[in-house]
Amino acid sequence: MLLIHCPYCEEDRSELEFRWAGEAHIARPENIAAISDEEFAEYFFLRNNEKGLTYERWRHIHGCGRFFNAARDTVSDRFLMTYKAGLPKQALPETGASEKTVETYEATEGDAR
Amino acid sequence: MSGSPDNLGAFRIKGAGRLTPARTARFTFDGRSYTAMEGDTVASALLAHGVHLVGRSFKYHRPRGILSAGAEEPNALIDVARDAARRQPNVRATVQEVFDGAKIASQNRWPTLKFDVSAFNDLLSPFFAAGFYYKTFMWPKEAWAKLYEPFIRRAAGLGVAPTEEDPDHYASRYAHCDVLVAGAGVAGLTAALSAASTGASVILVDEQPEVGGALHFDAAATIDGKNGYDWAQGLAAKLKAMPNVTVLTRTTVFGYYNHGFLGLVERVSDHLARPGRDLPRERLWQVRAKRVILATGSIERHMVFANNDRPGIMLASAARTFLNHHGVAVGKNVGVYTAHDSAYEAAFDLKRAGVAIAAIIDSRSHLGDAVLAEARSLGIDVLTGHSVINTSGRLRISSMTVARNGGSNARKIPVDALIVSAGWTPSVHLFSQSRGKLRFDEQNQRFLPDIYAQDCVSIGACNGTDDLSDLIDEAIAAGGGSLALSGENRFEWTGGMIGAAEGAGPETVVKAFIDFQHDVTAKDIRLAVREGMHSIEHIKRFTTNGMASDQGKLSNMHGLAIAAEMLGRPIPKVGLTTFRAPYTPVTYGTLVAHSRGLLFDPARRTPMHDLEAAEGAEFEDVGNWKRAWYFPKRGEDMAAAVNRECRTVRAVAGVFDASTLGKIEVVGPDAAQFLNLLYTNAWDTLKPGKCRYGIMTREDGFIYDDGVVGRLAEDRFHVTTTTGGAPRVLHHLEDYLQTEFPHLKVWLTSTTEQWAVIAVQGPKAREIIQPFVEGLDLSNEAFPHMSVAECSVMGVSARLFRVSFTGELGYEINVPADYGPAVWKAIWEQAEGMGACLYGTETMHVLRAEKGYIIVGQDTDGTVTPDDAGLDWAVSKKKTDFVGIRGLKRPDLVREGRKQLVGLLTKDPAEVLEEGGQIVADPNQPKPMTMLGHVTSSYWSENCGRSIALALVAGGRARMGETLYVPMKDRTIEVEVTDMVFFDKQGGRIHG
Amino acid sequence: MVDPVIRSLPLSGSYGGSSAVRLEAAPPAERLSLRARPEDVAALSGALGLDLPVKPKTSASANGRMALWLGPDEWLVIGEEGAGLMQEATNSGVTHSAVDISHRNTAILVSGPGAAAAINTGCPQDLSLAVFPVGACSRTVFGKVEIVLLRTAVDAFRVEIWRSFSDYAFGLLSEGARDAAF
Amino acid sequence: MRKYSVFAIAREAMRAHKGWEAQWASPEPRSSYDVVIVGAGGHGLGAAYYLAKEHGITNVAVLEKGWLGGGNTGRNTTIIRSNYLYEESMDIYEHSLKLWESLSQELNYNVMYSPRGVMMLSHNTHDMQSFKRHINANRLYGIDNEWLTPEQAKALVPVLDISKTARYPINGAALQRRGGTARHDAVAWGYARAASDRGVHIIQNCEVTGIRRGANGEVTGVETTRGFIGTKKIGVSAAGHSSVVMEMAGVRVPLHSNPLQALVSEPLKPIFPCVVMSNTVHAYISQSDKGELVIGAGTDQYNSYSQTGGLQIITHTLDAICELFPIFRRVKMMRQWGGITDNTPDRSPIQGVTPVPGLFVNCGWGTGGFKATPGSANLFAHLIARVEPHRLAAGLTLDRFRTGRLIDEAAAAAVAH
Repeated sequence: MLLIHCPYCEEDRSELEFRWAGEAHIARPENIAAISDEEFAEYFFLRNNEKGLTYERWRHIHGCGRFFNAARDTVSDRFLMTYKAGLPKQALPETGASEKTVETYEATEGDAR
Repeated sequence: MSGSPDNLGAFRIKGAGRLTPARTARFTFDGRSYTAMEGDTVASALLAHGVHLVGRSFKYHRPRGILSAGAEEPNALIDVARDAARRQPNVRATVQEVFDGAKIASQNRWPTLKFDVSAFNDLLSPFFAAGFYYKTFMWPKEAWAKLYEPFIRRAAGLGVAPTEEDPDHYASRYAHCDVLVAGAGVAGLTAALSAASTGASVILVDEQPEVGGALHFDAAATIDGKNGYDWAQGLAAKLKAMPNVTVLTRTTVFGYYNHGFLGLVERVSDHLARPGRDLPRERLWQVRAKRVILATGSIERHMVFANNDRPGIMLASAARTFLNHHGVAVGKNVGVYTAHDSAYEAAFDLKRAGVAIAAIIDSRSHLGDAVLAEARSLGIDVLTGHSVINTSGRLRISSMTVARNGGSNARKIPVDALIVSAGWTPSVHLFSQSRGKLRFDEQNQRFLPDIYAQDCVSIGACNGTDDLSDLIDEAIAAGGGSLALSGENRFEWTGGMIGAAEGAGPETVVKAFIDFQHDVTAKDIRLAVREGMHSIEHIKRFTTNGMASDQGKLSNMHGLAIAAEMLGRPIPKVGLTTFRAPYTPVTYGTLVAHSRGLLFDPARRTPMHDLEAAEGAEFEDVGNWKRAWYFPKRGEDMAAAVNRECRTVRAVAGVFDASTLGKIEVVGPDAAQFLNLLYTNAWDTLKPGKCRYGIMTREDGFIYDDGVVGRLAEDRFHVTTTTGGAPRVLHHLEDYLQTEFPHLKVWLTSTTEQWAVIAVQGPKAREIIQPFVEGLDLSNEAFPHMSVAECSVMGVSARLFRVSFTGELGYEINVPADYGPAVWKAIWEQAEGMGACLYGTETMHVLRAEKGYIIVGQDTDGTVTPDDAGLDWAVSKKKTDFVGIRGLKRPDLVREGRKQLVGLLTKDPAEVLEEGGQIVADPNQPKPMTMLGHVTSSYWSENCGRSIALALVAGGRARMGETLYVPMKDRTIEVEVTDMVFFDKQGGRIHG
Repeated sequence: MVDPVIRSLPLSGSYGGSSAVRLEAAPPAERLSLRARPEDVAALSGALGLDLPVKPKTSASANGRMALWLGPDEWLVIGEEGAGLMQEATNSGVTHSAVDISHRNTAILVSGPGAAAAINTGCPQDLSLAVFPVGACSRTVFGKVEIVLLRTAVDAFRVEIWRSFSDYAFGLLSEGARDAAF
Repeated sequence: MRKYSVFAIAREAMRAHKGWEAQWASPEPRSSYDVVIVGAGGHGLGAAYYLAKEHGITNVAVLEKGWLGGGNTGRNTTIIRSNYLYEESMDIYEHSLKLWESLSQELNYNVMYSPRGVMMLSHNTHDMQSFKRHINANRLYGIDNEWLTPEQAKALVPVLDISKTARYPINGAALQRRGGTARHDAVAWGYARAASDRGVHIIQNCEVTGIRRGANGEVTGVETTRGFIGTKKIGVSAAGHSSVVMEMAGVRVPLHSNPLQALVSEPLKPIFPCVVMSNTVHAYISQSDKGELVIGAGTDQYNSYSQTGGLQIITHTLDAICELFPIFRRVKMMRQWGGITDNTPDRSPIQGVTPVPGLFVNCGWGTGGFKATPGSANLFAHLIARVEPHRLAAGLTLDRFRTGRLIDEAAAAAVAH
C-alpha cells in the first residue's frame, strides 16, 4: 500500500484515499474535432507505460478531491515528487532521478550479489 | 490421566524450565489425554510425555516428529480444535500453546498415525522422483482428469479444511509509529529501548508469548549482570510502562510492503482455555512505520544426511529450548550431530540436567577449543571428523550409524533422540520482502542484508552480528539513543555448513532430506540440475523445495548449496529464490477481519426502505443499493405482481422509489458551458425551469451514462445519472473540470443522498400529488412535460420534476432525504385510496421497454454509440466541441451495418425471449454461426398483451419487418424486427 | 390536511460502544457544501460569521457553526437546524457554490479513551494527537466507505457520513469500539 | 529427445534416475537467426515450437532476460476457459482450448490440463443477462457453456453458500465444463523441451536492450546483454515488458503494465472440485493438485513493473472468498506474489504486424494470458512465418485502436480472467 504525498493536503496519506488517474501531461487537443484518426488514437490510447521514471496523475478522491501529478519510479514504486495539477512537468530533485532503483524480484532471483 | 504435577510427563525434569507446575492444562492428542503445564507448546507437552511421532510427510507419508521449537517447523503440523466449528488444520505444534480442553489430532494419515496405509508411497519412492508426474499419466488422454489426478489429489494435501462456518471474530487496527522493531530478542529489546529513550513512538513486535528470542534456549548469556532471560522480561515490563511504546507479543510481522507498510498478526486468544466473548481470535495490525528495525534473529539448520527425518531427530537449539524453557528432556540417551559449536551447548545443558549424551559427532576436524574442553570436562565423547551416515527406528530413532569422514569405521550407536546443527541462517525474510538486496558472506556461508530499499536497518543475528556485546552496540546505535549496556556469552560459536553432509553426496541414493514437509531430498535437487534446471527458481519449482508451508526456512540454503555444487558455480551466482510474504501463514479470517456479513460490503438503503419492506417489497441488488424489485400481494408470484403493477400504473398510477438515481448539483456561472462540453446535447438553450434528457459519452464516443438534467437557475443544474454510474460520472466530470477546463467557474456536488425521490406515474399522478404541492400550478400549461420547479411539498422545500420513464403523466418529487418517509407515507396513502399501486424496478423496466426507453448498461454495453441506440437526435450538430465529438467520427463508429437498437416481436406473442439470446438470419447454418446481435431487454407486457423485446441487431433499422431467429438450446424462436415503441406509439399519454 | 413532517434520521436511536468508547447518533444539523475560489473566501467568511479555514486539515468554529476544510476550494459547513446557511452564503454576493447537503450526511459521535483506536479499526490515518490534534478534520476512508472525520476533543470525534453508508459505519465503529476496550 | 513414459520412469528408477537428459539445451547464441522471439514464457516458447513444427522454421532463438517461464507463465492462477463473448475472442480462446485438450500428448509432457469446469457465479439480474448472452453466443459458436441454477451450482461445489441471506445471493451460474486448469510450469517446460528438440535455441539470462533497424526501417537484429544477434524477424512476446521492448523500435502500444497478485493457502485435502469465479464480488479460486487453494486477487490501480502490490488487494479478495465460502475463514494464506500484466484499453490482446517491417507483436493478454498460451503461440507462429495474421487472429491487430473496432470484453461485463 503506497504512501502518497498530497500537494494540496500537504501530508502523506495512505493509497486507500487515492485513485490513480493515468499518465500525466497529456493535453486534450484544442482542435480535437479536427484531428486525424491516428492523432486521436495517439491521444486517447497510446501511453508511454515507462519502466522507470513515469509522470502520472492521481486524485485524492477520498481526501481533498484534487487531481495532482506525481513522478514515480515504476520499478521501485518510489515517489520522487508530487505537484499540483496544471503545473508543467517538474524537473526532479537531484537525488531523485539519479538514484539507482532497486530492481525487480526477477533480477535478484537469478543472481544475488 | 489426572492433572496432578506427577503426571506432567516422564521427560519433565524437576527444577528445569520456567513454567509453573501449579498451572496445568489437559488436552488430547489423537484421542489420548495428556496433561501439560501452562506455557507449554503442544510440542513441548507431547515431548514431556515421550511422544515424538506427531505427523506424516506430504509425499511419502513418512513418520515425522518435532524438528524445531518455533515458527520454522516443517514437520509437526497438527489439527487443533476447541469444538467442531473452531477447528484449525495445519497448526505448528511448536507454536500452538496448550490450553485446557484442546483437542489435537495428527494429519495426513489413514487410518492411524502409527499405521498409515499411504506409507507404501515410501517404498515406491524410486518411481516418485522429483517431477515424475510431468513424464507420465498421459495415456490414455482422458485418464489424467478422470483417474490419475483425483488419485493424486486425495493423496496430497495436509490438513482437512474446516467444515463449519467460523464462529470466532477477528479485529483489525491501523497504527503508525516512528520505529517498528521486529523481534524482541536482545537486539530488538535493546533497539526499542534506545529508540524509545529519544521520545520516538515505538512498536516492538515478537512472535513468541514472551520476549527474549534466543534467550529462550540460551541460558548462558548474561546481560547487564543478570541472567539474559530475566533481563529481557524486566526490560519488557519497563518498555510496556512507557507511553510511547507498544509491545506486541504473540505477534508476527508477516509482511513488509511498500513505503514502510507492514502487516502484523496478533494471536489474541488461541492460547486461552476460555476466551472472553468479546475477545477476538486474532488481530490484524496494519502499521505505517517511518523506520523499521529488523531484529529477526536467525534460524538453526539441520544436517542433511541419510534418513535424517525420523521422529526424535531435532535441532539442537530446539532441544535446548525444550529443556531450558519448558523443562523437558527430548530423550534419555541423546546423540548429537553437528557442524557448529551451538550444538555443544545444547549437549552441555542436557548433560547437566541428567540426560545421557551418547556422543557428539562433529563433521568438522577443527573446532573451538573452549567447547571441546567443556565437553571433556563433562565427560562427553566427541568424535570429530565423523559423520552420522544413517539412522534407524521405524516410528522413532533408535540408533545412529556413525563413521569417520570418508566412510570407514562405521558403527551403530543406540540413541533415543538425535540433536543436530549445521549452523545458523540469518532471518532475512522481511528484509527481502522490503526489496533489499542481499550479499553472500563467503566466510560464514550465509546471505546478509546489503542494499536497503526502504528506511530500515537490520541488527543482530539477522545482520550476521553474533557477538553479544557487538550486537548490543549495534542495537543501541540503530535505535538512535545512547544506553550503557553490556552482555556476554559463555562461548563464541564457530562453524557451520550448508548442503549435503558426508554420506549424502552426489553418488548416493540415500534419502537425505532437505525440505521435510515436501519430502525433498538432496538427490532430488541433483536430478533437477541434471534435467537442465539451472535457475534456482526452476530447481525450486521442479522439486518443490521450499514451497511447503514453512516456506523453506530450513531448506533453502541446503538446496542452494547442493545446486551450486552440481552446477559448479559459486553460490551467489546461483542466487536465492524470492522470500515472499507472509513470513508464516496468516488466517484468512484475520485478513478479512470485520469485512464479513453486514460489513462485507455496505448495503445502501433508501430513506423509504423500511416502509417498502413493510409493504412486502422484494429487493434486488443494484450495485451497493438494495432496490425494491416488486411488491407481491398475498398469493402473488413475481410475474403476477409485476403484471398487476404494470396494469395499474397505466390504468391509474403507481408510486416508485427513485432515490437511488445519481444526482449531481452543478453550480456556477459557467455551469451550462461545462455541461455543453460533457454531454452530447446542448445546454445553453435549456431555460431555467426546464429539463432535458442528456447523453454522456467518453472521448471514444460510446454511451457512458444518461439521465435527465434540470436547470433550476441560470447557474444551477440538477443532473441525474444512472444508479450504478453516479460515482464514476462524478469522477469523470471532476477530471475534466479540474484538468481540462479549470478556467470554468463551476463546482460539482454529489446530492444523490440529499434527496429522497418519489416518482408518481400514471394518469392520476397529478391528482395524487396535487394536495401536497404548494406554490406551484401543476396544470399542463403551467407545468408541462419536462419541467422542473422548486416548491413546497407538505411544507418541505422540494424539487418537483415533471418527467416520465413510463410514458405516462409523471412526476418525481425530490424532498430532503430525512423527510422522505413522511412524504412517501402521505403520498402512498393518497395514491392507494385512488387505486394506485406501489411498483418496483421490474415494473419500471417493463414500462420503459414498452415505450422503447433504453437502460444504459442493459441495452448498451460500452460499445454502443448514441446513433446505435437511436439517440442521434441527442447529439448536438452545432457544437464545435464536446467530449466524444471526435471519437464518434472514427471509421468503425460510422460504418454501415453497425449493431442498432431495435424492437423485436416474437411470432408467437406468448413467447418471451431470453435476455442475452443471440439473433441470426439463418438458423440452419452450421456452427460457428454468424450472429447479428442479441436481445438486450425482454418482457411479458401485460399492457400490450404480448411479449416485447429490445435488441441490438446489425443494420437493425434497415431490417424493419424482417424475420430473424433466436436459436435456443432446444428450439428456435422466430422474431420480427420492429421499431422500439410498443405502447402508445403516438406518445400522447405523457402529456397528460 | 398534512401532518407536520418529522425528520427521520437514518441512525435515529442508535447508540452503542464499549467500556472504552461511546457511540451515538448526532442530533440533526444543517450542512452546506461550500465551494469558492481563494479571492472570495473573505466575503463568504464574513457572510457566514466565521473564518473559513484555509490551512489543510483544519476547522473553525464560531457562532454555533463549524467550517471544515475539505479541499483547497471546499468546506463542509455545519450549523444547527434552521441556521439558514444557504441564504447567508448567497448574501455574500461573491461567486461560489453552496449546496444543501443537510440530509445527505448524518453524523456519529465517537467518544471515550478508545475513540481513536475504534476509528483506526477502519481508518488508515494517524490519529495521534500530534498528527491529528483537536480541531483537525479530514475526508478519509473508514473500511469500505468514505467519511469526514473531525476531532472535537482529545477523546472525541465526529464522523460525518453519507446516510446510506451510516449503518455500515456504525456497525464497523461498534466492532472497533469492542476491540478498543482490550 | 528421449520419450517420457511410465516405462522410462521405471527404467530410470532402477538406476537412480541418472539417465535423464537435460530437458532443453542451453546453447551459446549464434550470430543470427531467421526469427528471434523476445520472451521465453509459454507464448514465446510455444510460438518457437510451432514455427519449427508447423512452418519448418527451426533457426529460431527465444531470448529471455531471466529464467524461462519465470514471468506471468509461472505466476498465474492457471485458469483455462474459452467462453468469451465476441467472435474474435471466441476464435482464439477456443482454438487454444482445443490445443490444450491434447497438449500433453503433443509435447510428450504432462501439462496436467484438468477440465474440471470453470463456474462463474451470477449474483444479480445484470450478471444473469450478461452470462446468458455469453452462453447463447457460445452455443451458436460451438463452445460449451451452460446455465446452472443455484442448487445445481451447489451440487457441483458443495461448499458454496447459496443462502438468500448472503450479502450478494447467488441466482445462478455459468459453467464451462471443458474449462479448468493446467500446471503452469509444465507448459513452459514442455514447450521448451519440445522446441529445443526441434533445434530452437532458448537463451536465458539474455536481455534485449535494443532493436537495430535497416535503411528502410526494417529490423535487422537485436542488441542484447550477450551481444548483437542478427535477424529479419522479431516476435515480441514479453507480457508486462512489451511496452519496453516495443519502445526500442519506436513503436508505442496502448498498454498499461499493472501488478496482479495471487495467493495460495496451506495444502488441504480435496474440498474444492472446480474453478469458481465471481465478477460481482471480485474473486476466483480453485484447488491445486497439491491441495492449496489458489486464489487470484485483483490488479493494483497504478502502472508498475515491481511485481509487488498492496496488501489491500489481497484482503479485498479474501473478503469476497470468505463471503462466498464462509468455512474458509480459518484457512491460512501461505504465500502471496505478484506478476506484471499488460492491459489494453479493451482488455483484449494485440497480435499482429507493426509499423516496423519484420517486427511482430503479441501482447496485451492482461490477466488472462495463460489460457491462451497454445492458441496464441500457434497463431503467433503463423503470423511470423506468413507475415499475415491467421484468420482466427485477424481481429486482434493494433489498427483497431485507430478505427475504433474494439473487442471490448470488459465492457461486455465478462470477467477478464
